[in-house]
Amino acid sequence: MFELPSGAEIQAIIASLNASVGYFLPEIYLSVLFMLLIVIDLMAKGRKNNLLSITALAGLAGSFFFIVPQHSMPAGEFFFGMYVLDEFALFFKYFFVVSGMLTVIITMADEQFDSEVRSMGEYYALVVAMVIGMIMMASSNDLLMIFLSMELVSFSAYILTGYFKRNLQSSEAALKYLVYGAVSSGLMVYGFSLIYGMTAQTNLIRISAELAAHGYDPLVMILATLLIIAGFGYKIGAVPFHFWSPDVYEGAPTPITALLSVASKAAGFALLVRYYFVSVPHGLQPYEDIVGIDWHSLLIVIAAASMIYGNVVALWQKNVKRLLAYSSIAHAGYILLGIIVMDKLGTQATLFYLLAYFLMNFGAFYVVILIANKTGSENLDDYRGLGKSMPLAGAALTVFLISLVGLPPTAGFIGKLMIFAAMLNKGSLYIVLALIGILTSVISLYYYMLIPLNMFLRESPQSGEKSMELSMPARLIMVALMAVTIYFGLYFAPLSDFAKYSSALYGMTMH
Amino acid sequence: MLSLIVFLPIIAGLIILAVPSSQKQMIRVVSLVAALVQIVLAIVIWRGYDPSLAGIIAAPGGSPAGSFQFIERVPWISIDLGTFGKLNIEYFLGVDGISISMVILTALISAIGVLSSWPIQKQVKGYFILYNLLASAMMGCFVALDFFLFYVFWEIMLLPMYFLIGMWGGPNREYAAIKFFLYTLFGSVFMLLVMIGLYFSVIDPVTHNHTFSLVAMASQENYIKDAILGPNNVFWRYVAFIVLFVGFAIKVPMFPFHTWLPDAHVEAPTPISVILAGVLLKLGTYGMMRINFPLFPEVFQASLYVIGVFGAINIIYGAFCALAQQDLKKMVAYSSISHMGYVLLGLSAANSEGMLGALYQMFNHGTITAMLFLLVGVIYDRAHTRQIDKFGGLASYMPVYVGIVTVAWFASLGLPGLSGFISEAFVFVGAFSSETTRNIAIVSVLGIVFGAAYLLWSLQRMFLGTRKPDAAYDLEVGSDGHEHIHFHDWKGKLDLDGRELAMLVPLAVIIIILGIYPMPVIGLLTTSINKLVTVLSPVVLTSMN
Amino acid sequence: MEYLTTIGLNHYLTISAFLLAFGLFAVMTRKNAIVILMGVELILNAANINFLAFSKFNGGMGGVMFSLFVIVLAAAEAAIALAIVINIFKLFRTVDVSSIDTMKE
Amino acid sequence: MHSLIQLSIVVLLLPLLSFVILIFFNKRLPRRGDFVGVGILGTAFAISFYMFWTVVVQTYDPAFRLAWDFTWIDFGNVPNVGPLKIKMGILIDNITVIMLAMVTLISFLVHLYSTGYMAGDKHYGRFFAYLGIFTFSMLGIVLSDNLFSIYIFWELVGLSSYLLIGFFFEKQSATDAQKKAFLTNRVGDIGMWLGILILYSQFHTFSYSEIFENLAAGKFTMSYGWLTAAGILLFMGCVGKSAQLPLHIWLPDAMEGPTPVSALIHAATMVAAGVYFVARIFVLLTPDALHVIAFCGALTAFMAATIAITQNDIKRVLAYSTVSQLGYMVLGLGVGAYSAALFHLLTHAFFKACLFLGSGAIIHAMHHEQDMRWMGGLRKHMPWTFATFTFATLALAGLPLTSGFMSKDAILASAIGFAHVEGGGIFYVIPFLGFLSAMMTAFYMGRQIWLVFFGESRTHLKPAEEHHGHDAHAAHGGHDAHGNDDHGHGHDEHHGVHEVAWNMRAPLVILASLSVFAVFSPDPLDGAKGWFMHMVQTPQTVVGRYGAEHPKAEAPVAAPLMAEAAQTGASATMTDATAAPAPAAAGEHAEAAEGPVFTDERQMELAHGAHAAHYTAIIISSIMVVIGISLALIVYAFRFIDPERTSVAIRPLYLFSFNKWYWDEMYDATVIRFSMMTAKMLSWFDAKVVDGIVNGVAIMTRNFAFANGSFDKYVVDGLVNFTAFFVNTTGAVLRKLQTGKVQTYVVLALLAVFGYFVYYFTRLIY
Repeated sequence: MFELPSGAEIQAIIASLNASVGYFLPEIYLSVLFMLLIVIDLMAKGRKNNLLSITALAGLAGSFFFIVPQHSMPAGEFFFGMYVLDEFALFFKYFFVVSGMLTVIITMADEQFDSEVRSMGEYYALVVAMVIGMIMMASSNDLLMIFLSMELVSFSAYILTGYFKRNLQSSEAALKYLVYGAVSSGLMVYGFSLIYGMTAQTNLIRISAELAAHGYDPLVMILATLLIIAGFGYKIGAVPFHFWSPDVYEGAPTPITALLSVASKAAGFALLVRYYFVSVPHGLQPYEDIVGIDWHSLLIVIAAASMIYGNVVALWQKNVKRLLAYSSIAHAGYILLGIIVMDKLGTQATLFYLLAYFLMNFGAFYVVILIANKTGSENLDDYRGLGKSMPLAGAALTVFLISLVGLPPTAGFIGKLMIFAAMLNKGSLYIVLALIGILTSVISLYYYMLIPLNMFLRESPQSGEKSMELSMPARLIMVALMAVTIYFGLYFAPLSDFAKYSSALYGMTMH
Repeated sequence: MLSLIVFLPIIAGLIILAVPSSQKQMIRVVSLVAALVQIVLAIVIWRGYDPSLAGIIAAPGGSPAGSFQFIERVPWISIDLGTFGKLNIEYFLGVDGISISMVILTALISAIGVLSSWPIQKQVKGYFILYNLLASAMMGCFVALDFFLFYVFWEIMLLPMYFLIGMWGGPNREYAAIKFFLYTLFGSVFMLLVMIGLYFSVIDPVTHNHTFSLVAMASQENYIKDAILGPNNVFWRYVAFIVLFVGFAIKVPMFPFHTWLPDAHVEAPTPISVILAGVLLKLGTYGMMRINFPLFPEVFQASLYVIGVFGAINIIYGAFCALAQQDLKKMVAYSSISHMGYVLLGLSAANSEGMLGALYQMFNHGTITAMLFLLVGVIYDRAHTRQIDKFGGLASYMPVYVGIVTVAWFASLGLPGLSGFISEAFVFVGAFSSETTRNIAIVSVLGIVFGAAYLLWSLQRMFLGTRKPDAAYDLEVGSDGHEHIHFHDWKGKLDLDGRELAMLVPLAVIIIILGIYPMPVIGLLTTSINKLVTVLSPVVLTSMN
Repeated sequence: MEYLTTIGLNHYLTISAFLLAFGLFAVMTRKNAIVILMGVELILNAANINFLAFSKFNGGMGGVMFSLFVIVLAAAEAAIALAIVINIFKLFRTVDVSSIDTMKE
Repeated sequence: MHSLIQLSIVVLLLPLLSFVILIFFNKRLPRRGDFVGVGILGTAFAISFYMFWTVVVQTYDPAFRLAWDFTWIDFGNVPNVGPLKIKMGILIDNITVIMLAMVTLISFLVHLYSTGYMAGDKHYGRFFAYLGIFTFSMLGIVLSDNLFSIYIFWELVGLSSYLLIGFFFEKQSATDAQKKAFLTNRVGDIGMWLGILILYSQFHTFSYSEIFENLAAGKFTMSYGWLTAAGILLFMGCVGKSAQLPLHIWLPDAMEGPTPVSALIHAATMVAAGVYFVARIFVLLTPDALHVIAFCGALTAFMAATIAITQNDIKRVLAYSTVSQLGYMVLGLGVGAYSAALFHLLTHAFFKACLFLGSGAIIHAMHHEQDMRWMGGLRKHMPWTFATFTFATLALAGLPLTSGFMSKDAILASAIGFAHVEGGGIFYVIPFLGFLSAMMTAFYMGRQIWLVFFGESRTHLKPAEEHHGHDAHAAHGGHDAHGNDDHGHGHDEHHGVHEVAWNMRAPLVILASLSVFAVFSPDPLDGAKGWFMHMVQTPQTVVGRYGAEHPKAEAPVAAPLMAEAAQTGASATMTDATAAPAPAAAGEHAEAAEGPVFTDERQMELAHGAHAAHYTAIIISSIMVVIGISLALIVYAFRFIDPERTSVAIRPLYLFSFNKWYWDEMYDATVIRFSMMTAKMLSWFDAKVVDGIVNGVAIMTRNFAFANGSFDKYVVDGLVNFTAFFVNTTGAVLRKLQTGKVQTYVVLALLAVFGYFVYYFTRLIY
């Protein structure tokens, strides 16, 4: 039933492939890096030296060499519409590479690895793989590509989560992550299949065209959409698809927790934005959605639920990592607000918020790791009196938390500011949603401040005046992150210009 | 100039950061020097200030230059937001009659605070860094003319305050600190929404861009008619007004949002109480005068009576609560609730006398209450208790202290010849002259009596009479046949020592001078106040819309 | 009797729907981790059937390609899953997922 | 600036100077610097006496008036009002000058006296400082030309009175008394302040003259009721200061202060300030307001007199007699006897100060024995004191040939006339009470004289515990040893009782001699012939046109004339009187021409009424006084009636009077208890309810199952509304979803998906 392609066609295919490769260099480079790391690991077997980590770091940094030139390339799709290159995708390429690098850095700082695992083995390779996967998520323009990249990320994440093989929590986290992830990706694929069935297309842009042109069965559309949302929601960890995240975040090695809570979340958002904006036909206004399925109100519900649930439940947490996990659920809600608005400003705000979130969350996790190195605990009660013994860490953590709350003069504040600005720009349409955001952020203040409260206001039970001095590089990184967070809180023009520049999606014109 | 006075403390803070934490004296001295320089700058500004310029709104032609003074205006952040113009945030400082007195007050109180922080021994370095941060933020709030900038300063104040109360406070400090933090934050987060809403509703007459400039926002013709907070959007304008008002009222603090204040005061160390009562509370009413009222004049006119009623409640209610307190500091805290009620009442009068009284009351309350808290601190340092009935007869043994106490106490109960009286008097004059608030004024006058009641009563119980049997100090007959008292584990001078005098005497002098001849301060305010009243008057509004 | 003799799209879809239901059922009710993973496989295969059926009836190779990739990934997933489950068994001495809940609330 | 103004400023500031010097340096000066106080006050008196001479003796002009003011606060150009300036200034007219001389003189004498009386006190220097600030503020009241500054000095007087009453601050009773005095006065001040506010809100000025002009020009836009209210409210200030009903309770307690203070503040000057103030605002009092004032005065006079009869403490008797006399003055103003009231103020100042200083001398000599029951027979030991005291008593009682006779009689005469004019009926109560109290005054003063000076010493009768109950040795600043020593001597025949030294004797003599009729008027029977009544004449009312009952006054003809009157400091001049047509005056009395002629009909009638009643009043009052004195003699000298048995016979009445009509008890039971209860209630309310509600129902959450201690303590109390409770619950419930079982997670997610599906499905169908 399928007739074979003629020679000319094959020629054409090969030609276009050749053309496309030029757009794909960073990914290729990173794949090479991935293999290189494995090779190095095989050669330097078992030995614990910084060779791997340094290579990973340098390698990731090297990818900029391939990413930067892509700015000059025209936005467009290639590999037969599988893959796009646009400012939006570029933004996330930077984002993920840098988060990969930060992950490597804080991994180097984490002493838990020394005790838990014998060799770093394929750890860094997997981190790189995850980075690749996330980059592809951000740039994929086809259901198939989405599925592949998502799975690539997930698989590496499963392994990384369970990387502490002898650690109960780590393994348990891996299992939960695996089961939950597998199911939801399965559902998503099923949803894809339905979409494919209705449109006979897998390319987002053409799907959108199809849906707009010919009708479709609303019922099937609903089902498909919900299943797809389930898949995306699991990635961004939004209520009600968040359940895996607290356990996974708590169990996973802290650097991986950071990576998951920032990068893979961001990848999920990238995916969501692209799919939601590109594949779903829209009128000028977001609320003029196609009949039958109402992404808009769906996302509103999810956002509101995430903000409330995340913040409210976080009030109860005694484990700092778990607390940050819940806060990340809440932040998913805040970021969604920006997507819901669905105009240039909204997207810009979303991207900006992601950047701010990136800074403060990595910072927070980094300090948590440093503290855990000294105290060997992530429990809130063990933070008592730390302000005296490690004032710098205390100050840094406080800044990051303040930024998470969204108070000036920090990047987090600007993020909230822009999100709310985007909403109020639509008039009184989103005021209620904005109010929820505001109120929940007041609630969040309480549990975030619990940490400084324990560090500074309370005396440690064992009144050992031993000051836990941190290594110089650790201090430098911490101070750098803190400084950046505050700097972008006071002068955020560059960030937001970058965000604005990046808020251009191929195949969709935003208003 | 203004930048200097704002950021001087932060600079000091940075210097302190470099000083090793063992050099306590060094750290204190640095802060003190910074504070003194700040005072000098404040005096320079005061001398250089031209009272004939009105402020409040821009000069004809839309530029603030002809109306505000010491203006510093540089674009801070300017981002192209595509479809709807640019996001313009300016670094925009300036003073007019409303802020000038507050600037002076802030400089003064900060310096006093540094002096009274001298005895603090615990984590001196951290303390003074936070303290200087706080001082900068306060000063910034008073001179910022860009809403965004104002908001940033406003929020920056919270954190140092939280730690200063929480780390150097009394036994129940955690509770007080978090309570303060949550209350004030709750007040301010909604301000954020209003701020954004205003941004989209206001056009700068000069640049024709949206703007955060409070000056532009203060004149109604700059509003886009149909914008979310434009004149046609009445409902949301009311909502915004209420939101802002609550935000500021929490800071004032206005009944029923006042309950954080007594806790905060009781737990906070003396200098922080001084700052809190002396400056922070003023920010609430200042915000009302600078932002809340001029931006929504018609709503303000509509809600005069309500504001007045709340003012009256504050006055009477605060006085009664103070009457019942056993803890001296708590009594003083409630007294400042009562006194801030006068400010609200004066504002609700919406005429020059009332507004001027209110503004002048803000200044006087700053000096007087600072003095009260310092005096409470003095006795607390010695006796380690503030229970009123643990004293008695101190007048015989600490004459200087009690002498100053008498000045402060009578200033607080509004004795003529001391500054507090004039402001309260004009608040009443204004409130009574306005038809709307006349009845409220008549009721609030009772506050005068009860104010006198709790103050005199505490005066009698603590300082007059003779030593109570269970007093916090021992009585002994010295070699010279005279009686002496001594407090347990108090090594210092029994009566006021030099440092304490250095804090108290200047305040007392100011209070007396301004009580006899208020023009030095009032002269700065009148033009602006009259302007403000004009801006708020319904006549002008009708002419505008 | 016509619809019985010629097998139409709906037949495929019905089967895939059943598979999906079974898969979800297995995932939700079974205690054994392995069985749960088999449930996941069922879900994926349900999707596969859809793809193939649709691609058969709407023409175009997209569906076929998709199903191929899904199969591959399913295999990889299974491999990783087994590794993790084995590790779990080492630590917990059980593969009963409902008893693996050290982290909660 | 006129030289007199400059002088008056000097006089005003001199006592302040003395205060400043003494409060800071008294420890460093020899004799604790008492000579500073005395010297400065002497100078002040000299200057003010010079002023008195130039004004009263040389320019003998009733219309004399000097004014000077400066801008105190400049409001700039106020919207809806125009340029607004708050002025402070000095107003000098005859009353001012007379008051000035009187105040400085008495103050000087009291300073002098105190050098003896307070000798050896721990805070000797501070005492003179306080006297200084008091004199300063009193002079301020006298000199100020506007309501605002008079209010300021009003409060300052209150302050200095507070300080002086509580001078012996170790004594609980003293501190109670000072607090009571201040608070009671504050109550009165509230009224005064509201009155000021009413006037200000109308005219945007505080100055007397401007207010009067505006009133006369009919610019008062509020209702007549408000105008009357303004008058009465202003009068409340006087009620507080001059201890009228119902705020008189503080004055007797104020006797806790040192006796010279009682003489200066609580007899001669400060308490008279109330009367002075009412006189200042006399012209804006509507007839209704005047009626209230008149009745208030009459009742006060009567009540105080009845109380004074039964008191045993020598100073308390005098205190109540002061209240009673102040009642007379207020009554006088009420009935329109403006000049008579002020006249009585002046005369009373002298003889009452004399009496107090005398009593002080006695107390001093008796080693701080104040109870008359244990005195007696002192005339032999202290002849000077006896003589002066007796003469002052006669003046107080109002016997002919004394100054008191003339002034009191003038008031009573006007009271009768007033009753006539108002058409009798209830208004006759006023003169009736007046005469009654005149009789009682004579009685209790006679009683006092007799108990103190005549008969034999009764010191030994004093029960021991009474002894200490009454001892005031704390007056010596807690020199216990010394005090007990004194009382040790108490029993044998007046050991150590001796005439006081010259510096305490001289004031007595001077004051007593100032109570002789000749000082004020050549005719012992008619004060109106004297210089005072000539210099101080009833001013023209400016409120005649307001209210319905005086249509004539609203005639346009009257307006300019009244404006004229108002401009000349609201005091009609002789020229006016002669020039103006006086239709009513022409017929009845030839003397009518002497008194001012009023454009306001009512004032006219009152003037004539008073004139008509002149001799009636003289006769009745003399009879009353005679009855009173003879009664006293019968009871205490010849003992025809035994006071003890009488008091038992009429016990209820006796107790009623002895316990001061139970005023204090009443206030304690009502006002004070109410306030304290409210305070306690509200603070409870604040801590529990307001905090509770605002912080989100802390109680409920506290019992909440999952809440751990810190949580509800911080969040629940912290979050600024009900969300705390909501948050708490939801948080606790929601987190239960996180079971830790991965399958539950899957199920929940699927349920959510299914829920969405159902929702949209239904939306799709309907």
